[in-house]
Amino acid sequence: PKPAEEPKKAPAQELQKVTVILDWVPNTNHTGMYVAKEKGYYAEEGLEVEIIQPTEGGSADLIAAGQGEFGISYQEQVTYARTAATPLPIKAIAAIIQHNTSGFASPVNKNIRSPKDFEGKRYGGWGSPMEEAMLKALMEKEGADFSKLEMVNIGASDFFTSVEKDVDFSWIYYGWDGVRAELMKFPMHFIKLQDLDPALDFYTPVIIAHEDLLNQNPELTRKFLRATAKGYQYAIKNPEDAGKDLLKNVPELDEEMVIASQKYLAKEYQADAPRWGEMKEEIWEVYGKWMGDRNLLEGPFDAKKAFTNEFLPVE
Amino acid sequence: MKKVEVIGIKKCFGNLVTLEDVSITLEENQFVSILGPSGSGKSTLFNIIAGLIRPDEGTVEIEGENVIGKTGRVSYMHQKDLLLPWKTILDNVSIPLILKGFPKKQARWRAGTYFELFGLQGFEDYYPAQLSGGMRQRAALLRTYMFSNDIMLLDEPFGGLDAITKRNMQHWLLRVLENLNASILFITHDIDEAIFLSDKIYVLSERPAKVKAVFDVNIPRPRNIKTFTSKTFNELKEDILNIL
Amino acid sequence: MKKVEVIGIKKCFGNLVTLEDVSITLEENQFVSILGPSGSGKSTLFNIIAGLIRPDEGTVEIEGENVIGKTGRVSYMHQKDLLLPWKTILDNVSIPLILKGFPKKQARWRAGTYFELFGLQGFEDYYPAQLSGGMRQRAALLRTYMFSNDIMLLDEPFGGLDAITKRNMQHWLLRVLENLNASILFITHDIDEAIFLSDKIYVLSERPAKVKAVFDVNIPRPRNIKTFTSKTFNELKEDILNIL
Amino acid sequence: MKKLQSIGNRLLPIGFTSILLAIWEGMARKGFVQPNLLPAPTKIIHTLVTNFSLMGEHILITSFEAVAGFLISIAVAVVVSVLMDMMPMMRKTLYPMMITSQTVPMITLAPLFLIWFGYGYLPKIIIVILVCFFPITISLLEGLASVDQELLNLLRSMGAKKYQIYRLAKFPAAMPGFFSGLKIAGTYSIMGAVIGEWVGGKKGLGLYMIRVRHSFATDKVFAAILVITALSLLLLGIIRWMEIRLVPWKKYMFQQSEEEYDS
Amino acid sequence: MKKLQSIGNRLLPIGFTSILLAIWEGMARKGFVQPNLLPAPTKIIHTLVTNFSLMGEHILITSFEAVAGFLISIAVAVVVSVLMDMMPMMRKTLYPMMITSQTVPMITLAPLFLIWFGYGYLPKIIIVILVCFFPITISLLEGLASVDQELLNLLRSMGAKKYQIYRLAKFPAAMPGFFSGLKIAGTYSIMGAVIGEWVGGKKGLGLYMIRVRHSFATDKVFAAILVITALSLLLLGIIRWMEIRLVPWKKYMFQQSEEEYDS
Ligand SMILES: Nc1ncnc2c1ncn2[C@@H]1O[C@H](COP(=O)(O)OP(=O)(O)OP(=O)(O)O)[C@@H](O)[C@H]1O
Ligand SMILES: Nc1ncnc2c1ncn2[C@@H]1O[C@H](COP(=O)(O)OP(=O)(O)OP(=O)(O)O)[C@@H](O)[C@H]1O
Ligand SMILES: [Mg+2]
Ligand SMILES: [Mg+2]
Repeated sequence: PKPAEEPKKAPAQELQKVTVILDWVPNTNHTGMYVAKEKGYYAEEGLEVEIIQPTEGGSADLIAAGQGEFGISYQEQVTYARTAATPLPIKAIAAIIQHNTSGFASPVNKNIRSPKDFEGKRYGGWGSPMEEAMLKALMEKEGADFSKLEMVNIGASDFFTSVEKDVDFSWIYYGWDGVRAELMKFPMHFIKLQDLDPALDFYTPVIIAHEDLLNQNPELTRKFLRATAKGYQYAIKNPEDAGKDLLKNVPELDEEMVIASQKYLAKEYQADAPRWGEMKEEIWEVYGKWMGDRNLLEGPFDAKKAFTNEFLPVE
Repeated sequence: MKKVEVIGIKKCFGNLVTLEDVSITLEENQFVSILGPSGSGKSTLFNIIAGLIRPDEGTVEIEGENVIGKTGRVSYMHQKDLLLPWKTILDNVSIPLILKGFPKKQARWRAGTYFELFGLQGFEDYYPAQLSGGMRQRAALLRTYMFSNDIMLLDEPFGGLDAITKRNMQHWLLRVLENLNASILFITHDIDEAIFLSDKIYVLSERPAKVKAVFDVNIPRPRNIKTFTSKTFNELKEDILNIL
Repeated sequence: MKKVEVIGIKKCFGNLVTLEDVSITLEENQFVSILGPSGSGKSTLFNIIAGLIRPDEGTVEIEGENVIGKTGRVSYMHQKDLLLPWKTILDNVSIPLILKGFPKKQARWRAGTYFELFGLQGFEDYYPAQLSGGMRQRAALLRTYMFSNDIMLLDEPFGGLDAITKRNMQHWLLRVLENLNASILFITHDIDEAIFLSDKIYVLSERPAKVKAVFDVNIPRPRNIKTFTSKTFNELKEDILNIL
Repeated sequence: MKKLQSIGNRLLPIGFTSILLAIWEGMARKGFVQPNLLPAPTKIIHTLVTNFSLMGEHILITSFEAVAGFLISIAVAVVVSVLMDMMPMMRKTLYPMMITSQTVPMITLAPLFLIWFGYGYLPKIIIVILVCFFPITISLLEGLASVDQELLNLLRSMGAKKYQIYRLAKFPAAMPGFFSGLKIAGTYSIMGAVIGEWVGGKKGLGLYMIRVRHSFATDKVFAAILVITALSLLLLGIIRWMEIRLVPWKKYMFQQSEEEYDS
Repeated sequence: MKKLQSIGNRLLPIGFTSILLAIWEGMARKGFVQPNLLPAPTKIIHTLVTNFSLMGEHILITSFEAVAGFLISIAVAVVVSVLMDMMPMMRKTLYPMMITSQTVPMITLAPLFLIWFGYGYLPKIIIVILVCFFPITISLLEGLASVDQELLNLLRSMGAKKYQIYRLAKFPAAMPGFFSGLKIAGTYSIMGAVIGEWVGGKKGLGLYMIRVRHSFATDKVFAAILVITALSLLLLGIIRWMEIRLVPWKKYMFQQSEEEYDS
């Protein structure tokens, strides 16, 4: 579907079809959208939203190819995409979670409390060049020897499985794996990224859209974000009920986990921001520079063009 | 009129010269036998006439038309039975009729009527692997007969048959020929058989095969069991044995 | 001493009774032929003696030992040539020697010395598909000969051969036998051949096959080309033709 | 006698499998394997039963994709291999392309598939076709070429047209090979659909598995695997049943056929 | 004459492929396909050349895994199929298990593989084996069973022992089937190793692809695919070469063989 080119004068009763491509499996990061769908917020805006679970590796190239109107991505991915040899014309339009809740987790018995302890350990990652730079930077900052860290790719395995064998620590979202560990009473050390370096408090995940769509059909984007924001607001206030809306759409998920995660994320979605979804240029700037400094980017990065708050609803 | 005219055929396989300047003529309604040592190239000659192999030299004409490399003009019974292992005997034998466009049921019915004559009654639904060697050969002969072209090439059709069955088939073949208007080229190793059935006998030499001798068989038809003891028969037999 | 003793064999394929109460005896150093209509069950009988098929009733004893279902005791030349398509003629013929434990080179050398005798010289490195029907049969016979067991079952070994080659092979076989101390069971459709070679001839009836008659051939050995014209020969031939 | 033996024949594999399952169950119960890695068989069955209604729709969709892809593969394979068999030029042109198409790891093309064919059934069916088409075509091609040249000559000399030669000789001769290709393809087809769903979409066992894995519900992952295996075996059973129907002469030609059909 | 024709025969597929590539190149240059989805062929080649040294180690590792897995598969397949051919009980027990093992989508078992076999070469080789073993075994099994029963009887009657029957008759008769199985397996082997690397590890083309994809370097992804394809075709070429050596009688038995060997 390419409704970007479709006439805007669609009659009120006829809903406009909109496709949202997730970054990965539907989870509590996406709850706001499922709430908006279930509670009819999208319908009120004249939208019929279809949520698609994509292949591993995110939605940036799919959105760039016009396969859907909106996608879920990460600040890091947007930065890569916009600086690739052939840049992808995508832009972040809302931050789903205000602060970076990700970090390095390890079983307690590995005794990993700071990047200094990474020395001589094995890290299980997913194969992004950024991981290497990140670990290198963190370890060097604390005077540890990066060459003594072994990095392996754990592909589709999750944290709990991979630490069973040779892996010592890995990079997780606290809102999902961390909550899981709490539920399992799994003794775990967690090093939150934002605590290590303010530059690493980047936005993850974010909602993205194609630049053409933003230019040609700003109204659609506004409508979509208005309903989505309403959904997240609801999720912030009623975590349990919001979790049920997610489960209604994705019954395969574990209910206990979803509710627990929802309760954790209720504080995190908006956090200290004036409104849900708002992003600061400074964060884009700083992290972009951080990546650039480490030779991760092929081209120059313009933070101003990578994101926008202009489509977010004004209170 | 000349049905089949083979002129100056030469055929080599690699360095092996198999046929060297072989010429043979089959007139309309004639029965012509070919005798020759094993491995001399008789089957190869048939393959050339049937259009399955191209000779290195020479021409083959059927009713005046050059047929080198052209198939479908003659009924050909191979030395190997070449029955399709995945079809029952009845279905195997019906193939020529089906290829001629008969509906399957009718083809099977028509072919079925000959089973008794060929001593195959009761074996219609057997697969070739379930038959004895002689029975397979009879089935292959029946299949060739069902193709019923006016020119037939028969490569040792009675090779694996016992004396009685063979005698019966020979007599039947003679009778059939009287009504059928067919011209037949016939390979055999049995001199009696060749004389009994033929109007003319070609004797091939050892490899590389040439026509060593041609005998006209001047025994009047219809022939019968007495033919075997006739004087002409025995004289001819002696002549041929001497040549061989 | 009795080399092979077949007693009261019965064999059915489904509802088809093929052999019914067949008994046959082969003494040491004897040559015994079996004549019978096509499809009567001669090959089946050989399969039973060779241990490849189990009879429904009856026993087979070789030198007094029950050999039903036991293979490897006799040399067996099948009616089909059964040459391995993936081996050259020389390699095919060497198989029995290799199975006996000869080193490959020696096996090939030994087998190779017989190629001239069998009229196969020059074809050592051909694949079976490249040979004529008669040549394949000779190769199969040579292979059986290489197995050189004291008991041989030969199923129409000279079926596809021309008169001359056949005659040569027959004479050769006789000569070989004199030196070889072999006992032979022999299936043929050629009455002359049966008389010329045998000490005893069994005639089987139509399916279901029983032993219809047994003839002792009292022609002194060594036999030669004159044997064919001897009185005893022709009388015996007449008798057999009458029975058939 | 025959029947009894055949029952005996069945007992062994069943017994063997049972023993393996029992060992697994025992290990799981004693805690040698962690339930979040490899749940006990009984647990998997239990999960399967309780979750079956939830899985129902996913199962239907995956089966549909697999069967559709499989059937299309057969049709395409038959056409392509006949063309390749008839025309050497075709063979020379298509063969390298076919092989090349198989060497590309499909997962790497996933985004392209999404973009070209959308999020619906199409990309999944295409992946099933890509997976199944190759073994069927290769086996069929080999089978078509395996007919005795003299047999073909005979038919040709009887004036058989090309299509008749195929019907009478080449197809029947190719049947055993064709079916062994079908068995390979059939085995892979459900898996192909599942991998296809990995590419993205809304429903199907592949998505189901990713989701339940994300909630760390290993028992549900294994229940889905169980379903996939059962579906594949069902498909194979059908193929086998058809083989017995369509290749009745096999048992007269080759050894061991009887036993194999029993199993 | 023969030679000339054979050159002509080669021209067609090359020509056809060239045309396809030219169309692709043209489309890419005109901007019909986005370079981040499907880069132009020349771009891919260029990337391949400039990045080759970087890819070298990955290529070696993937090739090693694939070839090791492939060779082990052959060994295992030969042993297993002979056992299954000799012992009906074996067949009845192993056949269902073999099939079952194939129906399980490997990616879903990835975590288990990692835990059982670590992050080294082993899990990749095992995945290659799982991928290759099945087609080889199935084809070999079918081939071993396809020998004329009478031929076996003949050998048996000459006192051939089991192993001699296999050497003289069963193996040669199974060769054509075996090689068609090898071709299928060979085609999949490199891909199997790549998928294995996807599952986890440190080096190899699979990881290389994941990494470059993360930085949206589609041209590098395609360069890697090109390498995978080239490696697979190389392996297939070797298999084919061996087939001509090991099955010399094929061309006397079957039609078309001559042409096929030309190609
Ligand atoms: N495809 C082939 N390749 C090589 N040589 C061949 C081929 N076909 C036949 N020959 C050779 O040609 C010669 C004649 O063979 P052919 O089958 O015509 O003999 P024949 O006279 O029919 O013998 P028979 O009476 O034994 O059937 C033989 O020496 C054979 O080896
Ligand atoms: N596997 C089988 N299944 C069913 N019937 C069979 C099988 N093998 C042989 N027969 C039948 O048994 C009978 C005898 O066959 P056999 O081959 O023994 O005959 P034969 O005397 O050798 O004939 P020929 O002289 O033609 O070779 C035939 O009617 C045949 O159809
Ligand atoms: Mg011949
Ligand atoms: Mg017989």
